[in-house]
Amino acid sequence: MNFSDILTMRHELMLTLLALVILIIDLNLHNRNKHLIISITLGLFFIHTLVGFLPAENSTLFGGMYRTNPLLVMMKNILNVGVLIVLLQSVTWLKKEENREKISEYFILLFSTLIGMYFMISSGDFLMFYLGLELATIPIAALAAYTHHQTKSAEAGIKLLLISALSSGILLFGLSLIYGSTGSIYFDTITQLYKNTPMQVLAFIFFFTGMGFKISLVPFHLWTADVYEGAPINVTSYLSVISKGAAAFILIIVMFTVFNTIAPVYNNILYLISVLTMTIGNLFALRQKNMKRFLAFSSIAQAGFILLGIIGGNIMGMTSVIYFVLVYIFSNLGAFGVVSAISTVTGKDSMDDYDGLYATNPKLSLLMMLALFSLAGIPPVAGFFGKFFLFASAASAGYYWLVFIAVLNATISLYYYLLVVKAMFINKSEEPLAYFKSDLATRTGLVLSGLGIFILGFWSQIYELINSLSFGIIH
Amino acid sequence: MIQNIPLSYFLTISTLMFFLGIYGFLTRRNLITMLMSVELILNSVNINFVAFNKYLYPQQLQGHFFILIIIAVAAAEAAVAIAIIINIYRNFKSIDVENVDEMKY
Amino acid sequence: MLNEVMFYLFALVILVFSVMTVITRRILRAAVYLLFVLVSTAGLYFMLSYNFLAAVQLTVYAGGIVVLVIFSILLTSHLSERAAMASMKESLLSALATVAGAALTLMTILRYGFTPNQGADPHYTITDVGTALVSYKRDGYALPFEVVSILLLAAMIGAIVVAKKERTLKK
Amino acid sequence: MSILNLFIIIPILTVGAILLTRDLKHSRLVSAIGMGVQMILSFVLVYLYLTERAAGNTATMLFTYDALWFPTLNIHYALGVDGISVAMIALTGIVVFAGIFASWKMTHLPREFFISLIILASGVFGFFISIDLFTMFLFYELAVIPMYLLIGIWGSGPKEYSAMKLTLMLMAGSALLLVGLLGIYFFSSPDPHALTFNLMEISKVRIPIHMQRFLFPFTFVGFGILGALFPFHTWSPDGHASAPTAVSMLHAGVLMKLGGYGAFRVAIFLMPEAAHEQAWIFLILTAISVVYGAFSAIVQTDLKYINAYSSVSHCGLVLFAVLMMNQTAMNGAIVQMISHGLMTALFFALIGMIYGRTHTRLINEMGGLMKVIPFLGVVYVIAGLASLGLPGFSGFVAEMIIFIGAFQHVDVFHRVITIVAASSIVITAVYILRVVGILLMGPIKNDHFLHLDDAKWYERISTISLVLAITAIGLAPYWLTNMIDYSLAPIVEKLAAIQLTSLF
Amino acid sequence: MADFTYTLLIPLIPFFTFLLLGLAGHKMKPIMAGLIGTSGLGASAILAYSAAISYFWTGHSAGTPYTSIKAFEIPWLHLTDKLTIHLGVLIDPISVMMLVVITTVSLMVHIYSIGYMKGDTGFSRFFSFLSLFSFSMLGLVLATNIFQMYIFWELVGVSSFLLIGYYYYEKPSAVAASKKAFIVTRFADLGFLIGILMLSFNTGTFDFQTLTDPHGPAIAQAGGAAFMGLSLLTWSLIFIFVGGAGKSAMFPFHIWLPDAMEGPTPVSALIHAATMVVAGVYLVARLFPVFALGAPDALYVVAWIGGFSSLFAAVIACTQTDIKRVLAFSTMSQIGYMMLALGVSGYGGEEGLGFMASNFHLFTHAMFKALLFLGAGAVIHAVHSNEIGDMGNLRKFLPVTHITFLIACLTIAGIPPFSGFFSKDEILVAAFHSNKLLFAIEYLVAGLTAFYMFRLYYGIFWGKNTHYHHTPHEAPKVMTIPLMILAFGSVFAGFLPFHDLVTSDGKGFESAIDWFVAIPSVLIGVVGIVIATILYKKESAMPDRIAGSLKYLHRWAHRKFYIDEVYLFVTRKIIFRYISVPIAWFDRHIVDGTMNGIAGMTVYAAYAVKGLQSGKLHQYAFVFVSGAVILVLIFVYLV
Repeated sequence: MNFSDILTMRHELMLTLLALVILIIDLNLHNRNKHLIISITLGLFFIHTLVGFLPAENSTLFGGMYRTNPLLVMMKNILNVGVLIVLLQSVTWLKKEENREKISEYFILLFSTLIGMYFMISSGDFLMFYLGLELATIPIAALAAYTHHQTKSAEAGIKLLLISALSSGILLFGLSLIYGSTGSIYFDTITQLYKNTPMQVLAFIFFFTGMGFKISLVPFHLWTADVYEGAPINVTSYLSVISKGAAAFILIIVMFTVFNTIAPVYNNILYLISVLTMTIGNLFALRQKNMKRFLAFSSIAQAGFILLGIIGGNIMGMTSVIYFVLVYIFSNLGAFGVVSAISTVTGKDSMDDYDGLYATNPKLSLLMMLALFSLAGIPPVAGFFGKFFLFASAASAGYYWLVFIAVLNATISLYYYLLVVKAMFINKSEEPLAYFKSDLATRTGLVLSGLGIFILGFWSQIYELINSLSFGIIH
Repeated sequence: MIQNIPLSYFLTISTLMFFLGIYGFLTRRNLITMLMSVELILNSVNINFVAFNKYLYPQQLQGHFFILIIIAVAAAEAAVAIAIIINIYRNFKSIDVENVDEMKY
Repeated sequence: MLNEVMFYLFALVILVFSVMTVITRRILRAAVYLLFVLVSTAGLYFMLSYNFLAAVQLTVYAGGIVVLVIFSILLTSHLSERAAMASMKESLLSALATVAGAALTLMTILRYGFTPNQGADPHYTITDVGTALVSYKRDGYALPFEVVSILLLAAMIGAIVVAKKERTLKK
Repeated sequence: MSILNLFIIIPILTVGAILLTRDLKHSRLVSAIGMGVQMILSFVLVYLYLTERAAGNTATMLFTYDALWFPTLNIHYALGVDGISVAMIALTGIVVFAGIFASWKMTHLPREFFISLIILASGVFGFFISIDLFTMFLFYELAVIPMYLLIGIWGSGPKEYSAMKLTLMLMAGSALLLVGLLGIYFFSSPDPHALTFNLMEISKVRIPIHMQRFLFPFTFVGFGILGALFPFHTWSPDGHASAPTAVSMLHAGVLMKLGGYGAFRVAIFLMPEAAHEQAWIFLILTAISVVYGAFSAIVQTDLKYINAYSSVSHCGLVLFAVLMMNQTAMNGAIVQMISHGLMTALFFALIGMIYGRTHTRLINEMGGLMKVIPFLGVVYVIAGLASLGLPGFSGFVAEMIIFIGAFQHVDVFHRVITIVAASSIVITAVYILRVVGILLMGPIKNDHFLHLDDAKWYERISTISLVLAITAIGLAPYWLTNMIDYSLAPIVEKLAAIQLTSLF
Repeated sequence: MADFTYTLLIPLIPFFTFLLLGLAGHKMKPIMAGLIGTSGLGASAILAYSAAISYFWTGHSAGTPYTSIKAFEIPWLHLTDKLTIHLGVLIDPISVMMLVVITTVSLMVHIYSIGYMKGDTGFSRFFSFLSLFSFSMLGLVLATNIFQMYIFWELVGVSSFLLIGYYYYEKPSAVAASKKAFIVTRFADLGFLIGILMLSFNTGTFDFQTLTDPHGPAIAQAGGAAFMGLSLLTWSLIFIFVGGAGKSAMFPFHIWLPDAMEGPTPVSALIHAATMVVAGVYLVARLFPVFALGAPDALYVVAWIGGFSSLFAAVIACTQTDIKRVLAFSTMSQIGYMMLALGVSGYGGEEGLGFMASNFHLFTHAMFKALLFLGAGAVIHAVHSNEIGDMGNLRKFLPVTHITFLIACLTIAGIPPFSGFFSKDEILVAAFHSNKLLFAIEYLVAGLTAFYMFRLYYGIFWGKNTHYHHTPHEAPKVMTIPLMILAFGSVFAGFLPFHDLVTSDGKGFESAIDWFVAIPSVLIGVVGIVIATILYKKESAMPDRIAGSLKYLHRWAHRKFYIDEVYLFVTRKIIFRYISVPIAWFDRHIVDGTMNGIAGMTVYAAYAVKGLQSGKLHQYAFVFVSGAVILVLIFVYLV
């Protein structure tokens, strides 16, 4: 272990340090000046994000428990950018009187979950994987329960925590069986020994259940909507974007590097789950009136699409999933950003409140529309490219009917996305939400996500970069 | 020692315990007892790990350390869970899960 | 022989009290039954000569978590109170699911031919455990050990955030 | 840099310029200039194309431009035109230009309106100039989606419902299409590392027949939905009825052509064997479209519904001709697309103008308009006559090429179904004359109509440009059909190379 | 051989006057528009005459057969390797004859219209349409190929539509009539089109010269029964004839013609009497070698349809009271004659007598029928009514009209030496040699014709002393001069040597009047005239009594044998109510309903699964666990 190894772990180390720095500053700050933490944290995190982009090499630490390579670093960077936007979007909300005393805690909890995700991504064994998973989940439950005066918030917290405990219990049971059948918790050993026997399939299913919870796949998704609704909006956007994105990254890593020997089996499982997830997610999203719930269900449906990339089982699938998640982060953050800006300022988050929004807040409405179109996969915004590549990767493995079902579902999803567009642009309202001007941070966040939505699709280099990195992972 | 007790006994106990935990989680309506069911589940996993480690792969202590970490995590989880439960109790004046359904559909 | 008797005893205690834990209507009793289960599990660990593990099980689980649980029970429920349970229909359905699950799982696991241990069964001292815990080589657990500390810190902060009263609101 | 890039750049610039404008006056001026330039550009393209050909350039696609976009998937931003696409581009140029003038008085959110309209137009242009399936699909969807806003915001009647229905049905169509395109892509080369989206490249490869059988219906129906293929045409009447004038014009005029063009360019061209095998099913469907649309139009009372059903009938004829798969019929299909595009745009423009004056579209409430708005009346009669296939107008040329071409088929089934389809010309005459008779002639039913103004200058520009195009094709179709013929030849050669196995 | 390229100008001049009047007409003084239209047509007429003279006489060496000349041809539309549509000018005896007929009548009508339409709004529009019609009709007769003919065929139809309806567009009956005319002929044109499709498919050409070449491929391939015992060629010709029958108002497509009389009278004269309605005859004549040599069965159909129509129309004509309708049915009857003549004719030499007679009759008929209509127009102009009942005793007020009308009546009745006698006689001879039954019918028709024409004549110019609000006065010179010119034509056209000029194979033949046929026909005509004189010269109750005694026959004939009602039933009831309405309903409710149903089902499903998201944690957990168990069950044990 030497200094260069520290550089290898720079994401985890820096963020841990960052969390500690915040803790220390917070202890030394007078109550009146607590809001200073926000700008300090934002600045530091921005630096952290930039540093993350330093070139990285393939490397393994701790005897294989920690591994890193450019692709994994890229995943972390993608998450960092997303988190940066989330942080920018939460500024207004954090500055509210009621949250004043808990600002630093918000950051620390958020960062610790992010550290958990980093570790999950970089894990080389199931122990680190599990630890990362818990680290990424438990503090979020606390964050979901962040707002005291709202019963919904606490309800969201406990629902998340208990279901997560149940799911990680089942996951652990699966892990124990995996350990029992292969004698190792290290990925590199397991992948050599894993075979298609009933017991190992069972173990895999138990394991997959836990992952299904994390990405909210049907039927492990039921917590999603309630938690998204109850949690503070920025936590929701974090949950739905960063947490889910990370889980998708991890799922694909695990599927491709650990369980690739039972791909014929898990492809069938993924097929079924994917169809269920897309359809059920859409069916529920169809009639939602609360914007947060609406986005929750839509993100469930999106998770179904992600599986299409995994089911391909090739580099193309891997690339397209990562690319899709990247696009999804920007698109969903665009949508959440608008919902968050509106709900923080006006406290309204029902779709009916959005009637006639374009007349009063044209820019917000436009961004929202673009974000929704991106989620629906409409050109020329990035979502179109993301979806197209996902479908292409599934088709490359011959799953044409699955692609067909998926595209039909995308059409259904277009329906409810258009309902929001309709509310904003077409519906007339007696009392539309009054015009308001968001503060700088929110606007920066919105602009960033808007730019991402626009540029990512056309900018093929990004896709190519991911592809070149994915290439290294599988072969 | 353990020569006379086959591995399958341990596995049977742990599996039964696991599903008992799940059963408890499904039927209990008190948030704390649900949490206790989770502990049962985790405990059953631990038995699995320890049995596998001992019976099959005693050269390394992988299962052993896995359990250590699980126990630590369980503690952390329990701490946060209880904090939230207490918060819920403040809000709902009850920790009956039937009442915690303000958000639905 | 003694080992066998001990094992069956522990097994019996674990199963019986597990059942008791999930079906008793008195919450506090459930906690106590859980304690029995956990202690018996520790007994199993002892039996398998993982002494350190058994000690941790006893202190953290039995000593820490269960106590925490009991505290919170005392905080949130009256002792006389009977816990609400699922309705008959729900219980049956749950039982069906779990019994089916257990049957399937058991069948699968027990049919699987686990590779029996070929090598020697080394004896571990507490030093071996300690070395492994801070080792950063293969089969060393320094990293998880460190990360758990982050987790515990985060959990602590999380618990505080959730549980602490808000001055601002009280005003 | 190919001239074709300008077809993308100009709309983008126009949209950018509109964003800078403040009010209706400026934004419509900017749009008119932008789309005027675009129209001139499309004529220039026709001219350049013809000179290139005259100079002996025999490449299938001219003015090609190829930029590698996504190297891994071998996706290119690939442009190129042949005689067929050049013709379609010219059509689009005219219709869009006319559409801008038809919406000269758009007072509600004018900037947004023109921007959406131009996005729609650029999608259509992009579709026609692309030779890469991915780019093509991208533009295809780009063209469809602004419809929602255009109908939803600026429409009339049950506009939300219609807009939603139209968008969803078309998107469902593109769902089918996507499956087809992906399938084509993955079988575009025997070498898995040389897959391509390039139309020309794929056309050289023989996609395995079992895949063709599977993919052809997806692709064909996918495009067919946009081409109003029975029974997937029901978005059309509602959508058109609710859409504002310019949108109906563009939609029926050019957007629906994407369906026909794609069905032929992608589905049949790339999967000829399956096309031959399955043509009979779709021939029956399209023949139904043709006759059924016409019969439905007879009893409608709303002008837009009449025209929408007439579009179903006419567009059915396009797909019908495409499926005949011989040079003449396909040529007719393309001429019919252009012809119908112009005619129906003209119709919708007129309907919009009439509606703007009378505030009703129900023919029974109108009458004798010829007396009060003679200009519009005369143009309506011209449009009607063109639509019912009067010589001297484009419709006649197109229909005749189709019928004669289709009738050249060797087997009886094709000839019989041609006669069935041809019978629509009588039914067309019935509904057109019915409308003309009720709407324009006879006594004036409402005193309010006595004070109507005849067409304004911008309305005249809009309609006259379309009438000119219709008559130009009608009087001198030779250059157009020759241009198309030249480009059809390789396609038809490919189709002819296949062993004919017919069911009848 | 003379160069006939200039004949291209004959249709083009009217086309340009049409464009000029159509685009700028409303800005001109009406008289200006009239003059432009008329002088344009005058120029065409001069060209046509010079073409005729040079074709038939000056440029033709006597004794050689007349050949057809392609004076001009450009490709218009390339279709297949074999089929290309050309536009061109074909000069041969029948086209030249038609040129003369059309330009003459059209010029007369133009001149006449300047007076007739004076003061009417839309004067210039009227003239532009007249020009359009002249252009189309000239294009039709000059067509070098069947497709060009079809093109102009359609244009002729639409000009007729415009002139009937568009001119009097505020009059609902006119609008309805125009619609009817267009749709009925369009329906027949579908037959024409199908015929063209079949013909071109079989022969691989549109070109008339190739098609009609007796030794050419088309006729050579004729044989072989294809369907219902008839050859493909026969079928295609029958279909083509359907088109001709539509345009020429043959039974059962005749229903539009009487209604078309709603149009202005000059239009009726030009289009619905002299030119357009004979297009069907011209079509059959044009393809005559194919009919005669390739498909005699088709010709048989032509003969019978013609024969039946002539009788049918004559009977109806006897009962009509609207003067224009009487004339319309008379037209139908006369065209039936022409068709019949074609139908009974053979090919070449004396055999082709019917062909010659048909064209001859076409020629003379154009003169006298135009004259009749224009005369009727003058009458209507004077009394502002179409009904015989409103007229009577007009001979004093309208002397010129009276005389010319009488000449026309005598001509049509076939009284020598008027031209009608000659042409009709040839037809009867041809029929006599071919089919006695048809011949008998035509005899009867000849009598009926004389009868109803004189019924009309007496009804207008004699009969009761009607009291008029304004004293009727003779039409202005501009109207009467055309009458006189046409009367001149009617009288002397019979002396043209048609048998030398217009024959089926271009070779002249000797033809003399067959007195054995002619005398009885003249007699029967005289009988008809006498009966009419008795009944109608003075006002009397006799006609009503006779009508009463013929109760049903009269009523049926008066109601035109209810053919209109049959059509109405088919269109209104069957097509509209039992086809279109159900289809529209089906579309809205079944097809669209299915689409909406799918959407509705989705939404329904969305509400149906709502309960899954109960908000209850333990239920979520239950689904979670069951999901896992089911996955295990499926993928471990079932798959």
